[in-house]
Amino acid sequence: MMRDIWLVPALPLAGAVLLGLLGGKIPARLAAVIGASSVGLAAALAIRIALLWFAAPPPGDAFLLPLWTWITLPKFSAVVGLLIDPVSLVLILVISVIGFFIHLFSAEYMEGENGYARYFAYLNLFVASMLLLVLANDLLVMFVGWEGVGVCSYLLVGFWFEEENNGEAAQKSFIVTRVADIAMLIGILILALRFGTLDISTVLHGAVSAWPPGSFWPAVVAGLLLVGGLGKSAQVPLQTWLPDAMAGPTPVSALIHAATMVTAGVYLVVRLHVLFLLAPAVLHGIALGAALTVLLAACAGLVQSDIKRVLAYSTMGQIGYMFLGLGVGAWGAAMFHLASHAIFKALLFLSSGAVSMRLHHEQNIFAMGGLRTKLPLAFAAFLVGALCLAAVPVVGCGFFSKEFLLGAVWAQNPLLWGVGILGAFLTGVYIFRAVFTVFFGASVDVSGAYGVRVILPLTVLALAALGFGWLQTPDFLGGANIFSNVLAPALGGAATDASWPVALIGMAAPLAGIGLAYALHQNGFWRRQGAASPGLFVRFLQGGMGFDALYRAIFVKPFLWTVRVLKDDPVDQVFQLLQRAAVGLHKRLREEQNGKLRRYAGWMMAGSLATILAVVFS
Amino acid sequence: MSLCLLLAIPLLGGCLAWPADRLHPHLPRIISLLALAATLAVALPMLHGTSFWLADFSVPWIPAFGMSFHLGLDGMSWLLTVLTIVLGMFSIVVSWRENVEKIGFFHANLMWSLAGTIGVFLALDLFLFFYFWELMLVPMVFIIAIWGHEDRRIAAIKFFLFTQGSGLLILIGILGLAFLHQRATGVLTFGYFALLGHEPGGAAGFLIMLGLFIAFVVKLAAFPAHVWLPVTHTQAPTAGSVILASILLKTGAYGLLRFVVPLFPTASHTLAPIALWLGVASIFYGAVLAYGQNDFKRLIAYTSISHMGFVLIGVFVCNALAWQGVVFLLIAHGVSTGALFIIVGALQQRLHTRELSRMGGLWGDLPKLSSFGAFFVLAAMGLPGLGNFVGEFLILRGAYGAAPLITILAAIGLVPAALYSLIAIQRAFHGPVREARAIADFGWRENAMMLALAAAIIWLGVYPQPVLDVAAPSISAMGVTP
Amino acid sequence: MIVSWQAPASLALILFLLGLAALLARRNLVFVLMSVEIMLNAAGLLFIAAGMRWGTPDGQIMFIAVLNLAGAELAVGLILLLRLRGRLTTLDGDAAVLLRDSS
Amino acid sequence: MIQAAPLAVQGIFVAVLLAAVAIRRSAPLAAAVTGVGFVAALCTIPAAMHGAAIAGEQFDLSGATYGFWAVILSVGFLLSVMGSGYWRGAKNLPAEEFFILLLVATLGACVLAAAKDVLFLFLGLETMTLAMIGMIAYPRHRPEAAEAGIKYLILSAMSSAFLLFGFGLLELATGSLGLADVLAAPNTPMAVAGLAMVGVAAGFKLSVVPFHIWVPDVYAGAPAPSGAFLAVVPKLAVLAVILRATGLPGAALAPGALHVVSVVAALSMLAGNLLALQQQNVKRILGFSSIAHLGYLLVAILAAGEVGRVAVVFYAVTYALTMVAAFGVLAVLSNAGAARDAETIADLRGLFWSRPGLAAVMTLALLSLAGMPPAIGFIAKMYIFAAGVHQELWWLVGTMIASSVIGLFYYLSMILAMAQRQAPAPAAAGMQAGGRLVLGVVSLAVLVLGVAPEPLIALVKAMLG
Repeated sequence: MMRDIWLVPALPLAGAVLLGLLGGKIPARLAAVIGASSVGLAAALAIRIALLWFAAPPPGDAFLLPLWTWITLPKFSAVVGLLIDPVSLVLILVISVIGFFIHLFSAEYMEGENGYARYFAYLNLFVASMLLLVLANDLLVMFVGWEGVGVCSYLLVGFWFEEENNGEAAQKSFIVTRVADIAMLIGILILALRFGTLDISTVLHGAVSAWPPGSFWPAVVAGLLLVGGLGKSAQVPLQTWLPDAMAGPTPVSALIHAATMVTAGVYLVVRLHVLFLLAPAVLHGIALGAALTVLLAACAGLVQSDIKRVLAYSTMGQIGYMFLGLGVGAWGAAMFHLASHAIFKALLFLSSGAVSMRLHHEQNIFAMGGLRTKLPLAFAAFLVGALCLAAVPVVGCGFFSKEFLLGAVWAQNPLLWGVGILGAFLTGVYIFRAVFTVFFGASVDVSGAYGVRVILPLTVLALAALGFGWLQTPDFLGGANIFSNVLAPALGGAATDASWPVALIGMAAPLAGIGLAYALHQNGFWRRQGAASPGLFVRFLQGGMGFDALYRAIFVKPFLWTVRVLKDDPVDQVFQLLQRAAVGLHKRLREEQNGKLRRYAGWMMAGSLATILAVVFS
Repeated sequence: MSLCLLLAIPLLGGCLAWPADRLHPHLPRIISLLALAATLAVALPMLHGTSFWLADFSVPWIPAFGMSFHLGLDGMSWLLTVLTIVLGMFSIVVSWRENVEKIGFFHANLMWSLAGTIGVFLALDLFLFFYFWELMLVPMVFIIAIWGHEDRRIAAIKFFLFTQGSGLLILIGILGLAFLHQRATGVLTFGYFALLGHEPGGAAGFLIMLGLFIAFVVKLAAFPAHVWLPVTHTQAPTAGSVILASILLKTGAYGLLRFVVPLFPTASHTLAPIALWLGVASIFYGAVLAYGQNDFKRLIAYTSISHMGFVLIGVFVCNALAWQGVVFLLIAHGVSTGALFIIVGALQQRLHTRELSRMGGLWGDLPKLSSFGAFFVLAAMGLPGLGNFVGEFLILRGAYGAAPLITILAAIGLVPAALYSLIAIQRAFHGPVREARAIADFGWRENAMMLALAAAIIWLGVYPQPVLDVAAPSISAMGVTP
Repeated sequence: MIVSWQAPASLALILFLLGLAALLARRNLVFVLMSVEIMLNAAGLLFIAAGMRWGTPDGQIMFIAVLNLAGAELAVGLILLLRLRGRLTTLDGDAAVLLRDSS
Repeated sequence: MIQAAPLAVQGIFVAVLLAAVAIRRSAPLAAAVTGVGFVAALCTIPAAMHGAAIAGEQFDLSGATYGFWAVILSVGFLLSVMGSGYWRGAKNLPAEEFFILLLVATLGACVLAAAKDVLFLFLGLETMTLAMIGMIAYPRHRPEAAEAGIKYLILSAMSSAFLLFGFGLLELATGSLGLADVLAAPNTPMAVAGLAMVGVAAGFKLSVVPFHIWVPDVYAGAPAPSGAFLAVVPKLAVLAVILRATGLPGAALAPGALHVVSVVAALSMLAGNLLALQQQNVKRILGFSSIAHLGYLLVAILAAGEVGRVAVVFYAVTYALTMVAAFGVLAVLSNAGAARDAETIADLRGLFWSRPGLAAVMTLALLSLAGMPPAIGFIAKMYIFAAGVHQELWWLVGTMIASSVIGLFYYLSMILAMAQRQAPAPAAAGMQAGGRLVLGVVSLAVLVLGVAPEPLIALVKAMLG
């Protein structure tokens, strides 16, 4: 049964190929069926494999299915294989199950769009690539999935290609991650050179035995690989693409830019945590960067008016939390937050999509209002998601995972914990700013009703968001350790719990944030903020703190300048000079061919004399 | 003997195709296609040889100079020969519906050019190699000059001058090599094996190597010897562009691999740093200029320059991994760039323009064409899982040990690759529709071609081992460190 | 009178140079022909001088041959001149420039 | 005297032709007699070669001479066939005398090629030249022809004067008129000056820089068959003499003179190709091209040695074949009765579409001139490069590369003009079976020898013994 694991990525891939080839020839409904069912089947299979796993874990708590030899050369080899261990198991569950519900949602959300089949083809391809990424046994295979998800993200962000802006956003997302990927590629190259293979377990064993902790090479390699992860996960300083990527359809944002792809960086670090442990400096860097990201995302989230941008910054921030966990070595906590974030952020995006579906794709929160009664389902779903995101105690999974995570951070570094708490407070403020603005106050008109393909995903995800957290609870809530026990074989034991005053502060911060948001909603501050033209500082925050402008100045403009200067191929011009010289000589020489006999005789005579003299006097 | 067939069938096919258009306009196409199919049928089974040289054929040719008509086939030349034949077939099919004047002569030239190229890949006598080297150009010049686009005259002349002028350096080089060898051993020969291992030392050896290097780099179209390439590729008819980009460029790399490094190990080692930096310069220069182009074909032409920078690096780090990567990249690039030229050719046929500023939003009108276009652009960009990535990765992996800085720069060169790839997709297929058009998408013929090429590039990307296995013996025989 | 070979040789050289100079100076094609004849005859004279020096008849034989040539060349030249004059109504060598690349 | 039979046969046929023309004026008959004469002379060559070697004073009857005779006579034959077609176009221009002139000029060239003595060298040269002037100026309805004739007459007379004066000086210095004695002259200023003046005359006949200035005008004014003769035969004959002279023992040139010749070679290569660069008149282009080609030949001459000598002959044969083909195409396209030949690039435009066969021949000829496979010119150029590289004449080889690249431009321009897709001008001439036959034979030779040159190489080697 474990051997059927190859079907998990293969099914969505087959769906993508099928949809790609048949494309326009099949009815839209069939395209949706193919798209959703292929992922659904993969999800079912993943669940079955997981159940079998829990019933009887294979020896060594890992199962490797080698598929075929990719490259075998004297000094380098790579085998394509799929590796199931607790980490990848959790991730394939997250990807395929959430993926399935998002497909389902998409089927209704995208109805009537041009390129319906193309959409599902991309989405299936994305799921396949993402599954390959997490199942890969070899870094090079992982890199295939890694770039594959990047391309799918590019294609899906630019799905509505006729808008110039979408194309630019899509390009930006791809280029920025590509820059990061190149760093990762160089890291991979170093590993390949050092170990002759990129098989993950071989590399990790080799690294441990070859490199003492804190030495130079692991730091370089881990740093380079980390850059790749930071790019994919939209962490400072490579975060700029994520808000723009919201140009894609909302279910895409839910799947790619919230639940799965953007967490690939976290997965990478977790997968290679043995290597990262050899590079404590890099881990410190991760933690520091993560803290920055958390703060930046929270501040930027406060001033966004586009609901998807609010969510985008919240994603950035939540992944920042995960990296914060990674920075302190709390792999399990990061994974738990990853899974719980996938659920509630998908829920948030889907419910925001459900809202804008009924508002002609309006995304500005200040153009909404009072939807609490008009769209109760969307409201309920969004509210659950927001509670989870804000980590309101006990209500949703976000609380449990953030609690778990911050507890681990506290144990390592109280200062970072403080940043995390500050972030949690701000998160509460900005997400409930959105909740109050969208769902309360004066109401706007809506039309239509939801079909089952919207209702079901929202309901299921909301229930999951409420229930998932109980897999891992703090001591004062039962101390369940189900999740960390699952991961324990791969990542070591559960982290210690934080003491109760710490937990208390952690619980209080989001509530304070929500309270502030409510107060500002009550006195109309949010609405005024939306109506007023933003000041300099607000614009600075809205634009993601000037990173875009900075990059434009130091990368984009010089590049475009170079392009402009070189456009006409200066080397070509040099060769044209030669050509001109030849033509000039030609013209000069033919001047002498003037047909006059005397001139010719003179030439001959001069030539003769010169020759004779030269011969005689040489 | 079958080696001679590999040359004779396309040559004769060309001769037959020439007058055949008097009988029926499609006849030259059919004859050419059949001839290439026959050549392929001869070539394919040759892989199952027992020895390292799959086949060998030698008769004296010009005994006065010790030149012989010596053909030989090893794994590397087999791969490139098959690539030539297969892409030759594509280039015939691609113009199937086009209204080509003098269609017989067109196909004759196409076939002769292919025959010359196959000869280049098979020749094991240096002068014979040079003979084919020059021979393959002449029909190509005709193809560009007669059936090219608006600036075909300039393009043909530039192509002719650059490749011929540099070709003379090869002539001087091999003559010098042979005479030096004669002086040392008393035997005048142009045989590859006789000259192998007799590198002339000192300045003479270096200069001879330099001559060959320059000629091959011109053909490879690496910076700064690339200037003939953009205009030539742009102006050639689609079939010509396909052959030029997919096959003819490869002869330059082949020359470097087969002749320059093995014959002059010491001298090429001396030159290697310069060659590597030229490779890096090519990667960036090609990429930056590609980004700035408005002519779609020209853009692709510049991407070729960028990719050939990788090839140059791979060749001159001189180790088996990189060389595997080079051979692999040659094949993958042949397929992906060939496909791109077919696509742009199809676009030009439909839109009567190659200007990107007049495209945009084509995905709506031409979903199939556009998706194939995006696919192959991404393949050319080096998307992992597709053929080009394997080649580039192996080159980088091979190069890293020898020249880390160069490798890192080359890897960074993949970023501008993404830039020009995406801008091409954006300007051609995405974006707002700028001009109203009523045009047909790919038909079944074009779809079939594209699917075949796409399948090939995916196969190369996910299961490259058979190709690597075929090339391995040749590469290990060339005396590079494993 | 015994004349040394140097004298006719010098005369030949002077004649040759004179012929050359005339060739350059004259525009009329008849005179041009004449100056060529002078040059040829100068060469003939030189052969005679050489014959004188070595006491062989070779020089004189050559002279006769040169004379023949000069005559033949003159004949052909004059015919062509006549035709040219009929066509171009000029004997100016600088005016007969139907064939040229530049003005 | 079987050894000199080819000369005798030619002489006899001159007489026969004169008689035939006197009896019945008929151009086809004259052409036929001429052609038969050439064939007869050619046929005697094998017999002549097998005659016992004689050590004559006047003629060098060696294998090399026979080889050059064979080439010269073959060219004469081809031109007689070509001429018979060409002159048919001129209705009121009797063509009989052209053939007489052709026969006489060829005879002169053969004498020159064999001469070992100043007197015969001179006689052969002037016989050839005078007859050639007649051939150049032959179409009397064309003033350009007369102008070309007069230019050639005066300038060649001037070069003759240099030649004679040079030989006079040499005789004065050595007291001999034998070529061997003259060339072995002591290194006195007088002798050196004499040698230099002889060199000037040779340079004129070979039309190398700086004695090239007459070439374009004369080539352009001459009718196509005469142009072919002018471009090929005198050069072959002079090359034969040079080859003999450089092969003589003790005839090694002083280093200074060698440098002068090197400079001449380099300048010829460069100037010839540069002058042709944007030229529109095909005859002029061929003229300029011949300048460059003679420059290449000088490289081979300078290289000397066995490779160099074979290269000279091989290249000369190649050059002859190719030039005959190129001028032959112009001849076939032209009408002798018209005011001018088809000689501009514009006349060639679209030839691929209107007369593909002719275009193919012209293309082959141009490829050969450019040194491209599969034409014989490729092998020939390789031979010269081989000679140059072998003797390590690096600067000359470099110049040759540079000038070859310039040359490629205009050869290709002509080919491209022929390939242009536009309504071609209606071809001027009608059927010229003779010309086509010649073109067929020549282009076949150019192609076959380009692919399999070994027979010719072996033959040349045997001739040079």
